[in-house]
Amino acid sequence: MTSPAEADAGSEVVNAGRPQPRRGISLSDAGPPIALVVIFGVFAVLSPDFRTLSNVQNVLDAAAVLAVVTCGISFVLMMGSIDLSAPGIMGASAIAVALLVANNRNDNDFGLFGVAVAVLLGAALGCLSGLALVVLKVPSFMTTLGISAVGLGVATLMFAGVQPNVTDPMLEGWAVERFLGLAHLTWIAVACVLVGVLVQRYSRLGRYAFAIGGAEEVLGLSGVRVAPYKVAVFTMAGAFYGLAGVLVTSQLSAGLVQAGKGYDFSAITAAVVGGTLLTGGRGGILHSAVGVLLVTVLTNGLVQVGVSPYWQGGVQGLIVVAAVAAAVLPQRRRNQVTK
Amino acid sequence: MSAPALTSPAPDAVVPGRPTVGQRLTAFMPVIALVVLLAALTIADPGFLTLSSLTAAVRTSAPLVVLAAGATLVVLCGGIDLSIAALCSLATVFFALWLPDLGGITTVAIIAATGAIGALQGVAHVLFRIPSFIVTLGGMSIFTAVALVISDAGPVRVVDRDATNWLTLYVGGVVPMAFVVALVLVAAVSLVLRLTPLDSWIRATGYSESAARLAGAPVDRVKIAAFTVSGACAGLAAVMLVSRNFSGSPTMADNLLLPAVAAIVVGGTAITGGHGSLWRSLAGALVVTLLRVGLPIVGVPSAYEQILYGAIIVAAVALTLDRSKVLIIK
Amino acid sequence: MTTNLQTQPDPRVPAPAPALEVRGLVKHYPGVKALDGVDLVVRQHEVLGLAGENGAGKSTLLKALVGLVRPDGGEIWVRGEKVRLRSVVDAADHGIGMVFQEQSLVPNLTAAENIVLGSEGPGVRRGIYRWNTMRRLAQEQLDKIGSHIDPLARTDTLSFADRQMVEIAKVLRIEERTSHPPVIILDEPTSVLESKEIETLFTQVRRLREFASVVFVSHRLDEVLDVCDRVAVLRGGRSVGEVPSADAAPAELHRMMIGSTGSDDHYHGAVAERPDEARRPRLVVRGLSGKSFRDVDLDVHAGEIVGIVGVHGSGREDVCRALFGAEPTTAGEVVLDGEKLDLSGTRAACAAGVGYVPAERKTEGMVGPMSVADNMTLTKQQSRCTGPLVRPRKQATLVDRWIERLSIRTPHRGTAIQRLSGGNQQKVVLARWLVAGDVRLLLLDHPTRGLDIGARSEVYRLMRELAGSGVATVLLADSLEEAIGMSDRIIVMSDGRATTEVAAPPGGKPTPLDLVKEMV
Amino acid sequence: MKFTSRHTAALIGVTLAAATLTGCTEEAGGGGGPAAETGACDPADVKLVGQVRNESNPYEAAWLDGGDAFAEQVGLTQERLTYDGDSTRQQEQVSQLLAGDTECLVMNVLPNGDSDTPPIVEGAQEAGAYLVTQWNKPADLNVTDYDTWLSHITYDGVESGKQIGDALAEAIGGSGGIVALQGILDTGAAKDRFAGLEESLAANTDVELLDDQTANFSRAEALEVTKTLLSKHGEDVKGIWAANDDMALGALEALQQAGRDDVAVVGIDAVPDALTAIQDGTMTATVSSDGPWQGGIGLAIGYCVATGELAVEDIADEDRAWYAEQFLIEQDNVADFVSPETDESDFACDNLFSRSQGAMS
Repeated sequence: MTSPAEADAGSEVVNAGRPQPRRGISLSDAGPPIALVVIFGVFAVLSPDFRTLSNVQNVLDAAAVLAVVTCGISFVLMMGSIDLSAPGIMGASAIAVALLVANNRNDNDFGLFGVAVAVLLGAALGCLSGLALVVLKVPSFMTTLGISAVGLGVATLMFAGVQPNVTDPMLEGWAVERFLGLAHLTWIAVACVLVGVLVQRYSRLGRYAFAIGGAEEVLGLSGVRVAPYKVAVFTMAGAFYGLAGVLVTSQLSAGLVQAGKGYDFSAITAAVVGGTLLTGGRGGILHSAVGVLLVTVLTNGLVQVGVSPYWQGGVQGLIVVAAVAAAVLPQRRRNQVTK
Repeated sequence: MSAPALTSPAPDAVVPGRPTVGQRLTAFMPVIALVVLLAALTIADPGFLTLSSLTAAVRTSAPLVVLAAGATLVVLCGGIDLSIAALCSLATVFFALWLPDLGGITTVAIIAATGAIGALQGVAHVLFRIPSFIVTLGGMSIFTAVALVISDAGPVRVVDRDATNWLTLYVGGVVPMAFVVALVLVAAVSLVLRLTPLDSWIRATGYSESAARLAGAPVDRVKIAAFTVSGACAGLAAVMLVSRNFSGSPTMADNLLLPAVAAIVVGGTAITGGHGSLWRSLAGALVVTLLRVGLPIVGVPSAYEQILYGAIIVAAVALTLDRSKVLIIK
Repeated sequence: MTTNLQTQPDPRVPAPAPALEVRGLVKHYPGVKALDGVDLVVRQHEVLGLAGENGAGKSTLLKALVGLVRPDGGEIWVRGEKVRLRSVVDAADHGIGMVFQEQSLVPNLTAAENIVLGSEGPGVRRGIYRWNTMRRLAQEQLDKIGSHIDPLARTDTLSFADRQMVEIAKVLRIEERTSHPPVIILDEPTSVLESKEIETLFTQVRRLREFASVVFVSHRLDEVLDVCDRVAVLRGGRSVGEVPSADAAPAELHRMMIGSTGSDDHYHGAVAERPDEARRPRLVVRGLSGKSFRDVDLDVHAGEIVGIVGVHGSGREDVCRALFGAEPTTAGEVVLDGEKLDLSGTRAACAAGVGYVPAERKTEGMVGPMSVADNMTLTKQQSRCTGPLVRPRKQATLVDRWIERLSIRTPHRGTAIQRLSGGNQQKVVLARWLVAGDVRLLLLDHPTRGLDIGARSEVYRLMRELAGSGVATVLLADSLEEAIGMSDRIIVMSDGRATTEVAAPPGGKPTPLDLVKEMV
Repeated sequence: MKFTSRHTAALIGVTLAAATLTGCTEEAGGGGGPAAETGACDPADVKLVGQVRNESNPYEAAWLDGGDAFAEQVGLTQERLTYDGDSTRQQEQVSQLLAGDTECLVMNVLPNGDSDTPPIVEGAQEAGAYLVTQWNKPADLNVTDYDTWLSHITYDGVESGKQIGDALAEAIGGSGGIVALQGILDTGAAKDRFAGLEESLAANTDVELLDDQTANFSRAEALEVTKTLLSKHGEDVKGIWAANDDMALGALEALQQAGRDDVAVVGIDAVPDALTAIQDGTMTATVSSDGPWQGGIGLAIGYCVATGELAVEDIADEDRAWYAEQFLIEQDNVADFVSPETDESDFACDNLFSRSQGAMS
């Protein structure tokens, strides 16, 4: 069992994952949305450029890829594991999709099928890290770090020195064509978030991921074999990264090995800022989506108000710490466990 | 944490309290992994196993050993320090900037300063109860920003090399001084831990923070101390890097973060805290260094090098992790 | 006096196959024979009590029955059919389910999910949850045991007793897997329940008998006799006999368990000298207030044991933790031996000579993977140090002395404490406060939770001894009987206030009923 | 855990003993010591090493391929090293490399940043390996102070930054707002190029620099930054100055996504995609830098010295640190650069410095 301290902390949160009348909204749930509104408000006051409609569209478009990555990572974090494989998997799938749809390197023109293969490649790599976790019993921190390196290696192999440029009109269109003012990419990301929410609330996989984060050993005692679900969660996360790699390729019209650079830590940051605990068992896709918006608004707003590029990273780090502190401080108790 | 199915039963009969052969083997796994890797590299390229080549490898590993050793303390307490690399980069800049004014005491000043910065993170962690992952993630970006600003985003040359020259010496003609310093650091910290109550406080904190607190262990102070040492180690690593590169740069050590964490885990220290030691991280850092420099030097092409690196590092952890101490692998 | 199970004639039922039968079960662990040929028969529709001291092999036997432990020899028969149980699922398929001593619920899932966990059946189709079906399934189970919990409430928002109900509801799900009446094993279900909750539980257990067989394990022999039809006793990995509960007395059972004559009246085994009432109290608490308690006044004299009783939510646990600096206070003053006690943290309390034994031994009381020696000296580091340096010799001598003095059964002082039995673990936790010999106030939060009678008696003896040496003790007892038996005075708390004080001198003990009246 | 203390104690003991007994020396374990100034290596014994950041970028991959081509020309193979844009790792690789057999070692190195050059140079000097560096070097580090550091080749970043700045000014009609995408702030190339832009701005007073942000030479980052800058400055943006082509290409994507086709974009490096974009008219200008040639020339210089065909002292001082020839590529001359060719004669020992535009200033 979890210690009472943790259980108490959890009990203050009414989880959203079921059709039950909510018993009031707790602070830790409301914190990130409030922070989002506050930060948005601050930037809107500081910069007239920020509060334009086109910039809001821009923020949403910019959040698309991160949102897809965060969807994947949230399930892993919910289990209490961690996933650093996004850069490698995104790189591999980005190059793969660029080589499979119409491009300048070969005569392939598989269209959507190519996209599917790239997503499957991501899923396969994710599956590998899951398998290494449950079979070799290596902590996910290391398996995903290893898989990230493997993914980058595979991507470099496929890259073979010549940039694959995408000429496929469908894939290029995703980034350019708009629907209701937002790029198709953004709608794809919205769809991913919706799928994520549905998986989290209504699928056994999602609920078990949540349960594994809550009390893994109990599942075993209840006759549930945990390992397949862990592998499945990593596979699903891999698929999300694969899709994110495709989206980056669509945005850049080119397959880049570095397509996923930095997305590992930004996705974790987004998820954590949104209220997902690294110890697992708390948070969810909607939390993470709010976190993604928070991070994106910050990045965009700092440029808009003209903060020096040198300082931007620092200010962002400071605000993330402050946001988490603001969410955590009211719950601070004696003898609380913080890792 | 423990559930009925997972705790071993409580046999009342007296079994010997000494570790079994298997346990001893697990304890030496990091070293075994190191030897195996070295053998494999030698088979791939017989020229790799020369004195000068090994000397270069251990010299290379020194900053990584120091970084990993410091962060190991934080990991033992159950936390994680993601800021070590950025702090180390910042320290290289500080070093280059301060050297003209401070001269010989710059090294001490740097270690003190980074120790203080580490302590600050520790205080933020225990005082505000922010997870260490977040505090140090924030620290990482803040240190990078500060380093960029004060260095004007460029490298700062170190003209006076006397201050760092001692680190480039060789003890007995073969052992690089930097590595000796790293060894002494690991040995000294290990000794201090063994000889004082710190060891049981740290492990108690890592295994079960609430139990440690209710037993009156100074959990908060231990954690702050761990972060302080981690920061100070980042400073020492920075001095080593400067002695090697003759300059400070705001991004110099940034890429050492993941290798350092990998070194800790490859050494067999549990990332969840409690179980592990500094000497394990030393072995882990050597394994990681051999992988980083060895693979390309024996002629593995860059794409395959990454794939191999990923595979070997997972295999190494699979080998070294003492699963009897960690019930649930996350 | 040992009675053979097989030859015991059944007075009531002619002889349908027993629901569950164990023949000559053997299980070895390195260096110890945990089960040495255990025989056991569970008849259909009966509640069988299982009694035995810690280490008698109870938990190994139960684990073998649910497939968590693979026996080295012997047979398990279910309804006249020999079976091999490889996993919890296997056991469930044969209709055997267990409510674990430490609750096995996922705290962040709903009660409904926990109830159907692992056997969702129609609640999940093709991996997709059907919440309404699931709620209905869970409701059916809860109705069976007459519980009124909202199936969609998050488990960690429920009270402990409610969670126990959820556990039972969950175990009853195994009915779905088998057409026969199930066998339900309850391992120490009452150890953390308050008396009212225990009463509810017993009502449910008696209802269970109508459609299931129950194996009931408890350290509280009175309970066992109260709720069970028969009681089987284990000792040293063997079955030593069984008695119909109607004819048995706790003392007889106890004698069977420990293998010699003993007395049930262990509370009063050794009464300490009366504390000197005239002296100034050692601990003076005035107007202590916190999140869940208000204006608590409390005096404890040196050598006195003061019990605090109260129902769940009375705030007594928080008062106890507040005195140790582990729970914030908003007002009030605490004076220990004339000096103001610093309540800012646990360190200060330790330094002032306050000791605390938490209720959650496994997560808060001890550091499982660390050795007995390190656990014992964790708090009073000075006891093993010279200056700032640890002296392994000094530690070894000290620890060995206390291992002997408290007769802690451990292979070695370097053994990880998690490998010890519960009673021995608790003794190590207690010893932690004693090694330095400077403890003045001991706060004991359910110190005997989950311990068997033998271990309990030893803890009681130790408490008496400490009180005798002048330590002031605050006791949150496991049961009212324990509070009454052990305390010199009893404070009743309700709704965060100390409402009544009842004197409990030897010979003038109040009855549980007197206290219950005050508690509600 | 018991034996840990014994272990540490043993370690300390051994180290202290070693330290006190032998004292400290400055000798490295191996290394060849200062090598002969002019080698007399058998051409077959020469070991060629090319080191760049990574093979996942077309320019640097082409560089290594150029090195392979040269190696083949002289009947050798090139060892391809990459360090993933990680300064520390570059140093580690170099020092490991120099710990091996360095007698006839020729290295053609792309230092990750200015600050990475001095240790590489000193290491090579100490081990006696022949070294040619490219792109990054601190201004006050003189090649002529060293024996085995044969040459440093770079392109004049100030000049290229200025050239494309001028081309951009012209493309937007001499007046209007532009934004600049800077490279990795910690590199000389990024700073020089930006300095060039500033020179150009000083000359074209009607062009206004609305904003400058770093996109770290990365296509993906440039995309995001440009999007943000476009929404910030809107129609005021008439041109985008990027410190390399990758960022220019990222900016082009952002413009396409924003539906803007009235913005001129310039970059540097002449990567194939940029040349295509210039051919299509979506990009205005870039400046050539010739990866395959760079990959070959560095090895060629080293090879010639190692085999004794060229003596270090015979290399003129102005050829020890020099700017290589570069061209402004616009739509009218882009066809000439689409398939860069390196001629074997470029690497002949008497023709090594033919592309020099003069000594580095």
